[in-house]
Parts: sequence; structure tokens; C-alpha cells
Amino acid sequence: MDFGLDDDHRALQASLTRLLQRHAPLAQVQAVAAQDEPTDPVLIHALADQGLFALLVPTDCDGLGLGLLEAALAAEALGACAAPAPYLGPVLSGLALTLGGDAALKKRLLPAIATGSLLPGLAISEASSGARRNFGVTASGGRLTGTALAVVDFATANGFVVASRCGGLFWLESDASGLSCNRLTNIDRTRSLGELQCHDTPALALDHGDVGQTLRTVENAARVLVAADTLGAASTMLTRAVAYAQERRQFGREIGSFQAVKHLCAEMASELEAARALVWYAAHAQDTLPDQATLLACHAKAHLSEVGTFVARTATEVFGGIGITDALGLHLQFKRIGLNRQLFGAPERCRVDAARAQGLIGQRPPYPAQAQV
Amino acid sequence: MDFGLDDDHRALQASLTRLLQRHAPLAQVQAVAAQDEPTDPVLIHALADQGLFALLVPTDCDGLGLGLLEAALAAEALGACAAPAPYLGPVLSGLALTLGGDAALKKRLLPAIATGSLLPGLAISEASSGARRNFGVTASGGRLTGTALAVVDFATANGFVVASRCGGLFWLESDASGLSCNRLTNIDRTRSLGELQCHDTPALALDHGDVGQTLRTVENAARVLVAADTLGAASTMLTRAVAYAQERRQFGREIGSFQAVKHLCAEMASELEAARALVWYAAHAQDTLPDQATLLACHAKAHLSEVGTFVARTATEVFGGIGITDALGLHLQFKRIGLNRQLFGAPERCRVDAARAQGLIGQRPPYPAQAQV
Amino acid sequence: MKLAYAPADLAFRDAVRDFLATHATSWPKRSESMRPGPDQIAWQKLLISKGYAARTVPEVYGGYGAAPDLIKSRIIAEAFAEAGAPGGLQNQGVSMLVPTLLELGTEAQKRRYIPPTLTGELVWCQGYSEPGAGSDLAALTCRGEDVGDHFRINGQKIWTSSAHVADMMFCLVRTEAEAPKHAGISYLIFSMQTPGIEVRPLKTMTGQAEFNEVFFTDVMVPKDQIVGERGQGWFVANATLKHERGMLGDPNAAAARLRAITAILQRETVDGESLINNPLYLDRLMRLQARVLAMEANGLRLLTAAQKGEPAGLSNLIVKLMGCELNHQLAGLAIDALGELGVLYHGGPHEVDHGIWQHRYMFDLGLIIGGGTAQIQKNIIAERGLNLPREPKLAKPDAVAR
Amino acid sequence: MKLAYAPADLAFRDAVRDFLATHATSWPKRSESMRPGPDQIAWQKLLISKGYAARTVPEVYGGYGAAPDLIKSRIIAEAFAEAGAPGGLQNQGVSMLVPTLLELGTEAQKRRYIPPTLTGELVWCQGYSEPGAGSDLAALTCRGEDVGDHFRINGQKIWTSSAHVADMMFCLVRTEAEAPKHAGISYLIFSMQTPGIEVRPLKTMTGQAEFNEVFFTDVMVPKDQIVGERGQGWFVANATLKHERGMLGDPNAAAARLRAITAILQRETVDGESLINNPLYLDRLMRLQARVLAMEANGLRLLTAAQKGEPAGLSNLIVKLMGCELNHQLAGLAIDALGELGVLYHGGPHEVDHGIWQHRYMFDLGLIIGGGTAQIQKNIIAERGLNLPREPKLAKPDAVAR
Repeated sequence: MDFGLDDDHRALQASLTRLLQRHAPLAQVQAVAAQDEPTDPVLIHALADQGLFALLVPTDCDGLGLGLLEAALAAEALGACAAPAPYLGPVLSGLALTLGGDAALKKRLLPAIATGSLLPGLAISEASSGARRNFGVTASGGRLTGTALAVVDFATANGFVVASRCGGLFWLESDASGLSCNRLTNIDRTRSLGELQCHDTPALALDHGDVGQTLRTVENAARVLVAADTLGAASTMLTRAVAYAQERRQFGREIGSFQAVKHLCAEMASELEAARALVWYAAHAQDTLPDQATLLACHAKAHLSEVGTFVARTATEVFGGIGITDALGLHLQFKRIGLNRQLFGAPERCRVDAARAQGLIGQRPPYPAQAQV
Repeated sequence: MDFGLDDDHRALQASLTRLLQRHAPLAQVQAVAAQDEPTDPVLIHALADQGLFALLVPTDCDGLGLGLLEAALAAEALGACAAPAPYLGPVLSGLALTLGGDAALKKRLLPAIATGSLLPGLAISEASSGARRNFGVTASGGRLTGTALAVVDFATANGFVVASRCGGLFWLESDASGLSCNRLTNIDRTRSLGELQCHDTPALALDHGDVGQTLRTVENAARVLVAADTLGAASTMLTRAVAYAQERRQFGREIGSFQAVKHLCAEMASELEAARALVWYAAHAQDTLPDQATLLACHAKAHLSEVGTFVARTATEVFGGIGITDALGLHLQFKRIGLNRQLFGAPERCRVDAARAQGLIGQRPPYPAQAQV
Repeated sequence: MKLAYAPADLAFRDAVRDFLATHATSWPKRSESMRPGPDQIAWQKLLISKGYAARTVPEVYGGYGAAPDLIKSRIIAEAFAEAGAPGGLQNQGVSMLVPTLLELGTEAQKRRYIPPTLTGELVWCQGYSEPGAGSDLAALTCRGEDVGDHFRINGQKIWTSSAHVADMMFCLVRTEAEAPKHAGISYLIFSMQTPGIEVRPLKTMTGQAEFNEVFFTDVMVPKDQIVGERGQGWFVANATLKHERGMLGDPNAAAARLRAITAILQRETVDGESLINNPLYLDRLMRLQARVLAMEANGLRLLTAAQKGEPAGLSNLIVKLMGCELNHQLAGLAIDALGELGVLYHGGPHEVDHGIWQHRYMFDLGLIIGGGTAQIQKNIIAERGLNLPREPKLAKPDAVAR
Repeated sequence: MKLAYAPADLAFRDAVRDFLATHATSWPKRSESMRPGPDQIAWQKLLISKGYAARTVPEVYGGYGAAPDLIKSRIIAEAFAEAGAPGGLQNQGVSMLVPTLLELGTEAQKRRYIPPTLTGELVWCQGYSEPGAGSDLAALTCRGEDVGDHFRINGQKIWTSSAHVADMMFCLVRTEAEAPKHAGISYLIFSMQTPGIEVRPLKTMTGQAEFNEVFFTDVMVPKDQIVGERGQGWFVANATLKHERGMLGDPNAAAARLRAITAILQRETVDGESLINNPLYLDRLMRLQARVLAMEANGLRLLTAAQKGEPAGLSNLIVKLMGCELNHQLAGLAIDALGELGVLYHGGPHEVDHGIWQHRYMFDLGLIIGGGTAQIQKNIIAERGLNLPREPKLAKPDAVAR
């Protein structure tokens, strides 16, 4: 029985944090976020060199073969500094390929993901968040048609893992015929979204093994990783709010000596500390407790969404006016938390999924036929 | 345009408050609440003399013929001191008889209600809150069978207005054949609940006019009146918490000078002040704005349930340990708010009803056939 | 209790409606700029001539000169909202400087500044907050040195929303270095063209530069440009702040947002099912509708009290705290219900309502924080509304500010 | 990270399970009384002999004498919870007085008081709070006058839960009238049979007398009945309070409640529909399940830190605040889901689970308030956990207490 991080985990955190301090200091992140196309090639290169994208890739495909707890610690570090770099897309696409691709495809793609030369976007919104309007792709005879919304890590993507509206998973080359791509600008200027419009576009089914289980595993991992990203972002906001409350003076005293400010900070810290244990637990469960993996992933995503929203708002309140300006860059984490909340299933949906995972209510009904255009 | 209380309203409040100060001071309410059968005949008699039960009875039946705003102000005053007396039962039964009874029945019963000699209980739980388990009565050929739960103002009841599970309304004599009555002890020791077990029990249908509309009007009035009761109870808790915070000293200063306590009080006061306007508005609308009557009644009930719960807990926190003892009697209002929350539709149900009332979703489906035992 | 209008009021409403219908072609376009353009100035002049703007300002200062009548004011606001017509100007000059001058200005100041301010031709900005003086406004350190017939101003202001387009500023300056904290401040008005003023845009989290910082270096302001007495600026400003607080938390705005969100829930689908059928979003919508109705009812109560000249007490003190929070929560519901569509921003494809919900979610958080934070509002409610004791004095009071 | 038990631990768990199965007939009935009966005392003695109670107390003081092993402690707790078996005694004597004596008592005190306390034969109550000294405990005024070889005690205590059945009291008394607030208190232990002690039951909102008030009139206590030094009682008591705070907010209790509420939602119906199919109650249940899981994970983290002798920091400080609030909210959900069945209480027909949900809803609110209110807990988290500055000193300190 040992619940907590070991020395390897701490070393991973420390080296990644050092790298981010050098390549993604606040001023740099602010500068990238102000650009029209907010990505930072230097940072991406440095992260790739560090092995960030190789974390979950199996060792026989040149990866590090680590588990989801390690991937979650990395997500937390990236969220903490609002790193303007892809992560969810490549890491989760790699997981989908590992589980669902055949040997040849894996040998072709996974080593490239591990080195960072292939940075796929992930398009599972309709399966994990539900299909909005008429969005979603349908598959027929190895060809995709329709539009996938909210493709994650879009700007740097040179390939895509796509889930069809009925839960199939596909590998899609970025130069596939009949594919057009649009960037979707979003509040978080450190990560990019897009949409894929497919018109009879050829794609490779990732149907090695149990497809339903592969999608579930990828979705669970996605939920845990965004929860960890929110944990990191919210922790930064708390830490900075506390530091500000220790220094900033109004009415002749540090504002942190006012009970109202003190209690806001205590409430944030209490929520985050318990949430941190939940994220570790959920991440670890993905690799070790298969019976509880879905339940914990859903809860981690939903709970961190709520705690993150609370901390984002409350920390901003502690700062007062300066908190809503670009001067301190707090909004970078605020928006990161805002985007995470909506990705891969909003909290309400994740809680329903948690109830389904323990059999309290029935499974989600199949996608209604009349909407399958 | 004039939104607020006029001199007549204030006179009504003042005279009722004076009466309650004399006949229901805290020590007296505590003594009654400690009894096995918590009712106070002296108080009931005094309230009857003051015309409390005549408020809504039409003038041609010896009543005062006033509106629901006046009835709500009375409910607020009763809630404020947690008066151990029937009110909802007689007043709302009278309303049901007024709208649904024929002339002979009205002439027979309403004058007796106005004087307080007839104090009917109200049994509309299955229609307004939903039928739990197999509770509920069904009607057939002027006879009722089944059990009605949560009959309001039960201990003093010498007659009942009963809603069947399908929404019919009936007048039931307390000595009707096949009727047995059980008291249901509840947290609030100032008001009594009970159940009616009917076995082929004869009853008079209150089917004069539109029965559906009569039930809706009674239910709306019930929701407004319990909202007003909660408003009164919560206002007392706030007032007493503020007074305590002004006096009680800890750490060498009044606890009301601590920002944490100050902000708790400010939050309670803000919520209650806005809620007060909503209750007045909803009560007035019942008699003057038929299109909005149901919407506002549902919202008043749901919103005051939430605000009441918040104030009940928060005021108790301001008091600290002494707040949870019987010494100050604060729990009388705490429990009153707790009972009100569950009566005539819990907040979740009232919000669904509010959505239905404005056509956002469809009407409530009829009671499922298989459960109609 | 009477929620209907009297016949005379109804007739007045008909007149306003007629006016709006007749002049629909003259409605100026909504402008992004904080400085009114020619069509807005023309519209404002027309509104003043009809008494639909500057209604109670005396004619001699360029207003319409009517006696105060809250019912008529409400009818005007309702009729304009109903028609979707642009109402009278609401900038800081009209809303804050004019009432202050009317109350405390000299006759010369009133005659010179009020008329062009009312028409929108003279634009003002507010110089109150400083980086070191936010919620503790009286700690401000921007200094006005007495140099004969002028003050020489040095220091910095922040949160001056329209500084980049303004002609003039009304400004709090510490002119009496030796006086106690609250008694050393003067309220000065001066041209933004005065040498030594530098304006820098201040970008907020919404991505827009809704505010500015203003820097003063040896800015010379004639002593007759003071409003009220020397050292009395704190009290002059509080009169003005009172007017600002009344502007926030308007329940009509919340009601309009609620309608817009209801439309989103009815229109948008997930997995082919309308969002309005999602019980969780519907429940949140209904919770917020109850709050909107409560604040509307509270507004009616305030209006009645004002009409009768009765003190409004708590029901007035809560408006900003409750209203801003409500608006923030409404925006939060819209974003949540929209899911991944709700995070789209900065103008790309599929963005809903031009990203207004994200913008409001962030901007309203700024309102909760700004203009006296929610924390300060709660202190005010507790101390003024509930008579709870003030924070006790500290053992070693620090210097006025750092 | 390793969530499984080692083989040796699993063997130990088997032994505990075997013991419980073998002795299932000896399990004492759950008692309403706060004083253990003969079968409970016999069970407790059996548990001590097996090392399932008083596990780490030295044998010489009547304990089992094992080295501390948090994993084994956890396994014991889990196995007892799993079997539904009554665990070792958890009264204030066992949980608070024994650790305090072990740490700070004299050898004579330890030998005399610990053994019968552990077996349940000697029952203690706690005399800390006073009507004028609740959250500000150090303001207590109960006075112990120095009269040669005795203290003469006069004053009052409140919230002494088992005073009416206790043999002895551990009590904070102000023995040094002239010393500063925190330095004038002594920690005394004395028999409840001492002349001059009066116990009056204190009824709470649950309707039960869960507490008492205790009045002292010239109660004479020998000076050797002090634990620690004269005037050091505040620090002795804080050692004890630390143990109390750890008792509250147990995530296992919250998990058990969550399971019970889930069963209610699955069992009960409204209009023929199971409550579990009501999306609003299900959503609340899931929100609370996430919190229960988070507190369970936090508990595992604490256990690991304790095992390794690492400081637990914030994750320890939050347990009471978060745990008590969670339990209160769980009870609130049960009541809400039960609707009008949820308000039944005091033992009438249809009452669900003997009214336990209403009882917990009120009692847990008492826990949020008592033992250091939530407000005080937040101060501690902010000051000790986050290093935020303490409340500054006041200009005119009042007398120690009024």
C-alpha cells in the first residue's frame, strides 16, 4: 500500500517543470497567446526532445512505455504554465493507434509520434461529448463523410484519429482526398481546435481488438488528462493568488490578513488538495484497476471541471481588477480551465456516464437514426 | 404602478404580530413543541378570533374575502414565530371548497371555517408532490380507496379536502365510514402531519367548475403560502443572527466585526431581500395576473426553499454551538423551513412545473396505469 | 400593490411608441467606439428635445427640464427595450459627471460643461482608481502640488475606460499631503489635451482593450477646475460613485439574457435531442429565472420606494451584488449548454452569438470585482444595511498607502 | 503508487476476518448509552487481547503493545466495517485522554487511569468549552483557586457529551489569574463524584440530550491531579484536540452513507418511477460520490505519508472541513430525495431508517460548528497551510474575556 508519487514521478515532474520554466515562462506564453496562430515551435521541439510525446508509446515502438499517471503528471505541468503546445492530440492518438492499429500501422506511426515528428489531432468530440447539431462523421466502406467538431491540437496536426458518430475509430491522413480542415478559434489561446469536413474521405479503421473498449480507454484517458491539466492550471492560480494576498496591501495591511480573502484561499486549497488525490487515483486506476477505470475517469473529469471553475473565478476575485488584465497573465489558466470543462464530455454528461459505469442506470441509447444524415 | 404593501397590509401584519407576541412568545412555542401533541388551543382560539381562518373565505360566507397577498403576509407572520397552529389546512381547504363546492356545501362549511370551528386538513400530497410508493387514493362512484400521505394540519383536523391521485378533489367528513387516521410525527413540532387510510369511504366531489383549474389554484396558493412561511421563518433567523453577532464577543471583539461573520450575514440578507419581493409578487399575481400565476407560484416555492435552506444553515453557523441547542429555540424555524421545503412539491419538482407552465417542455404525463392500484 | 399603469401613463407610453415607430429610420447604428458618432449625436439631440434623454436636467443646462417622474422614466426604458431602439447616451460624462456638477458644480462649470456632455459632443473619462488604490480608493497617491494658481499633477490612474477617446477627465488627486487619508483629496476636471498626459491601452482577459492606464507628468491644472472644495474630493466622488453603482445590476438586462439562453436551449441539440429536454440545464435555467424574477420584483419595489420618497434600504444595497452575480451565472449556463460550441471565440466558424457569452462571462466577472468588489459590497450591506460593527482599528496603523 | 496489500498484510487480514467470523456470536449489541455495558466491556477486552483495540498502547498500561503499523490499523478498520462488526471503543477517554496521558502524564497517572479507561470500565468526559469561550477557547474563565494542596474550582462547562454517565472529567481551569490568556490554564483530572459538581442535560435540535452543562461550586481537586505543568494546560489540551480533529471527517463513514442513499434512490419511487431515474437526484448523488472518492484518495495519501513519517500538510488540515460538510450534504440529499417521507421524525409510521437522515443532517451541522467551527478551520488552513498572515492585533485589546 503506497499512495503517492515515487522518486521517478518526482523526477519526471521536476525535469518537465525545469524545461517549461526555460521554454515557457509567462512572458513567452503571453507573447505566443497574442499571435494570430498561437503555437510555439521552439517549445514543441524542446518537449519532443524531452520525450513528452513518447510517454505512452510502447517501448517496442521507440516510446517510453509509461502509464497514465505519468501522462497525467505531464498534463498537470503543462496546464500549470498554460504551455502553448500540443499534447492531448498526439498522446491520445498514439494510445488509440496502440490499442486499435495493426502491427504495420503501429510500426509506421508510433515511432514518429514518439519523436514528435507526427503530432496527430484527436477528433472524438461527437462520441465523448455528444454530437451537436448535425456534426459527426459516419463511416461506410472505409470512407468517412460528415464534419468532426472540436478536433484537439488542430494547428500542428499532420494526421488525425477520428471517432465516427457510432463509435468507430479511424486513422486519417492529413492529405486524404475529400478532406478539408478549418481552424476554430477558441478562448484558450494556448491550444487550438479545428473541424474536419470529410466527403467520402478514405480512412483506416482502428479495429484491431475490441473497438468499443479502445474508444472507452481513449475517452477515459482523455478525461483524466484534461482533469490533470485543470489541476495544474488551478494550482497555479491558487499559488499566485496566495502569493499576491501575502504581498498586496490595502487599508494598511496585507489583503491576506482579511478573513474574507483568507477564507477564499482556504476554500480553494481544500478543494484542490482533495481533487489532487482524486486525479492521481483516477490516473493510476486506468492501468491497474480496470473495473473502476471508467467510473474514476468520469468523476475526475466532472469534479475537476467544477473545482477548476470555482478556483478560476475565486483566484481572480482575490486579485481584484489586476486579475482580469493581461498584466499578470492569470487569464491564461482561467481560459485553459474553461476549455477543459467542455472537452471530452461536460461535467453533467460525465456524471451520467459515471452512473452508467456502475450500473445505476442503463447504457446510453444508440445514436438516433433520424439524425444520422 | 405601486409595488409594495399598503397601509391595510401593514395593519394586518401589525395586529397579527401583536397577537403572536402575546400568545406565541418563544418560551410558549418551546413548551408546546416539547409536548407529545404539539398544538396550542389558546393560540388557535385567539387566531380564530382575529379572523385568521376567514381571510380567504368570501364575504357572503361570513369571511373577509381578502386575497392571497394578505394570506401570504399572515403565513409570513406565523412562520416568523413558528406558531404552533393550523393554517394551511383550513385556509386552503376553504379555497378548494369556495372554488369547487356547490352552494349548499359552501353555506354549510365555509362559515364554520371562517370562525375556526371547522379546521380541515389538506391532503393533496400525491397530486402536488407526486405519489410515493403506493400512496394515493383513487375515486370511484363517490367513494375513495387508498392512503393519502402528508395530510397538512392533521392534529386539529375535523374534516378533510382530499385530492385523488388522478387530480379529483373531494370533501371528506372526519367520521366517514371506512376512514382511519394516523398521525405522522415530523421534524417540525409546531405543525402536524398525518395520513388518511380510506376503504371505500364516501366523499363529496368538489367538481363545481373546472376541477383541474381548482386543483391548480389550490396548489399554487399552497406553494405561495409555504414560501411565505419560509420567508418569515428565515427572516427571524437572520434578524436573530445579526442581533447575536452584534452582541456576542470572542477574541476580544463582537463576532459581527469579523469579516467572515459579516459576509455570511450580508449574503443571507441579500438573498432574503430579493426573495421577499418575489413572494409578494407571486402572491399578488395569484389574484391579478392569471397568466403568470402558476409560473410565479412554482418559482416562489422553489426559490424560497433554496434560500430558506441556505439561511437556516448559515444563521445557525453564525450562532455557533448555542444555535443547535434548544436554549434559543432557533431550531424551531430551522425545522419549519425543513418541512416547508418538502411540502406541496420539492424545489426540483416545482422548477419542472415552472418550465411546463411556460410551455418549455410538455405537460406532466398522466399517472402511470400500472401503479394505479 | 398595483402592477398596472394608470391611464395617463398608458397614453404617455403610446406617445413614446409612436415616436419610436415614426423615427425608426433615424436610429443610429450600434457603434463599437466609445465616442458617439454624428448620427448618435443627432439622435441624442432628438431624444433630449422629446424628453427621452436628459429628461430631468434643467433646460438652461441643455436638458429637457421635466420634473422627476420615475414611472415615465421606466416607461421610456421599457418602450425603447421593447422596440430594440437605441436609448439615450449612458457614458460616464452623462451618468456620473453631470449629476455631480448639478449637485456640486459652480454655475460657470454647469453652463460650460453640461450641455455638450449631454449631447455627446464632449466625452469624459474617470480618473479614480490607481494600481495601489483599488478597493481602498482613499489610499490614492496621485499628487497635485500647489504651485500658485495651478496644481501640478504627477502620478498614475488605471481602469479609465474611455481615456483614449475622451476630451476631458474628472479626476481624484491628493492635493493636501499632510491631511488625513480621506481629507486630502480634491476632485479636478481637466482637458485630456493638457501637456504631460499619456494614455496606454490596458488589455483585459476578454482580449479587448476595454480600459486604459493614464500617466501624469507635471500636468498643470488651473485651480478653478476643482469641483467642490479643496480636500473635499472624497465626498464629491462618493456622490458620483453612488450614481455608478445604480447603473450596474439592471434586471432588464438579466431578463433579456435569460430569454436569449432559453432560445439557445430550444434551438441547439445534442445527439439529436433538444437541450431544453436536458433536465440539468433546464433546472439551472429555472433556478436563474427565479432569480431574475426576484430581481425584477425588487426593482419594482425600489421604483415604488423612490417614487414615494421612502428609503429603499437593503433592497437598494443588494442590486449590484446580486445583479452582477446573476449575469455572470447566466453567461456560465449559456457556455455550459453550448459545450464545445460554447468555447469558440475570437471570430472563427460556428461561433455562437459572436462569442458574446464568453465575453460576458469574463467581463461580468470584472464587474463583480470592479467598482467595489463583491467583498466590499458585502461589507457595505453588513455595516450599512444590517448595522454590524465596523472592522476594529489596528494596533499600528500603517502609513496611508504604499 | 501501489494500491494492493503486501502478502503479509493479506495474511493479517485473513486472521482478522477469521477472528470476526469465529466470534460473531460474541458481538455486543449496539447500545444507545454512552456508557459501555458488560458485553461491550468483555468484547473490548477480547479485542485488546488480540491487538484489534488499544493496539499500540504499551502492555504495562493495559494495551496490546504492538509497534505502530498504519497498514494493519487500516486493515483492522476495513475488516470490521466489511463484517459490520462493532469495533473497539472510541469514547473520549480512549481517543483523547489516553493519548494525552501517554504523552504528558506522570507514571502514576498512566498506571492508574489508562488500563480501566481502555477496557471501558472507567468513563471520561471532557471539560473544555464554556458559554463565553467557544471558538475562542483560551478565553475560558472557569477558575481554580490555589488553596494549599488543592484547587477550589468554580465555574461552568458546556458541551460535555458524556458527563451524565462519566466517572471522571479532564478539564481546563484557569489557575493563574494574573497570567496572560494562554498561560494561565491548567489541565486537571478529577472524579465526577467530587462534591459540588452538578450536571444538567443540554437538549439539541435533534430532540435528544446529546450534551450536558456542568456547574462547579467549590469543587476541591488535589494538586497532583494535574496533567503537565501548572499554567501549561492550553498546550496539553491542544495535544488532545489534535486527536479529536483526526476523529472527524472519516471518509469510510461518508462512503457507507453514500451506499445507503444509493439504495434509497433505487428502492423508492415517485409516481411509479424509481428515484434513481430522476436526473437531478442522480446528478447530486454523482457529485457527492466524486467527493467521497476524493476524500478516500486523500485518506490513502495521508496514510502513506504517516507511514513514511512525511509531513501531511494541507491534506491533513482539510479532512475535518471537507468531511463534515460532505456528510451534511449526503444527509441533505437523502432527505430531499425522500420528500415528505424525509421529514418524518420522532418515531411515527413510515419513518425511513429510524429518522437517521434528519438526525445526521442536524447533528453534522453541529459538527461543522463544533470542535472548532468551519470558520476557524478555514483560518487554520489559510494560516498554517498557506502561510497567510494572521489577523492583525487590535488597537485596544479588550480584557481576556467577558
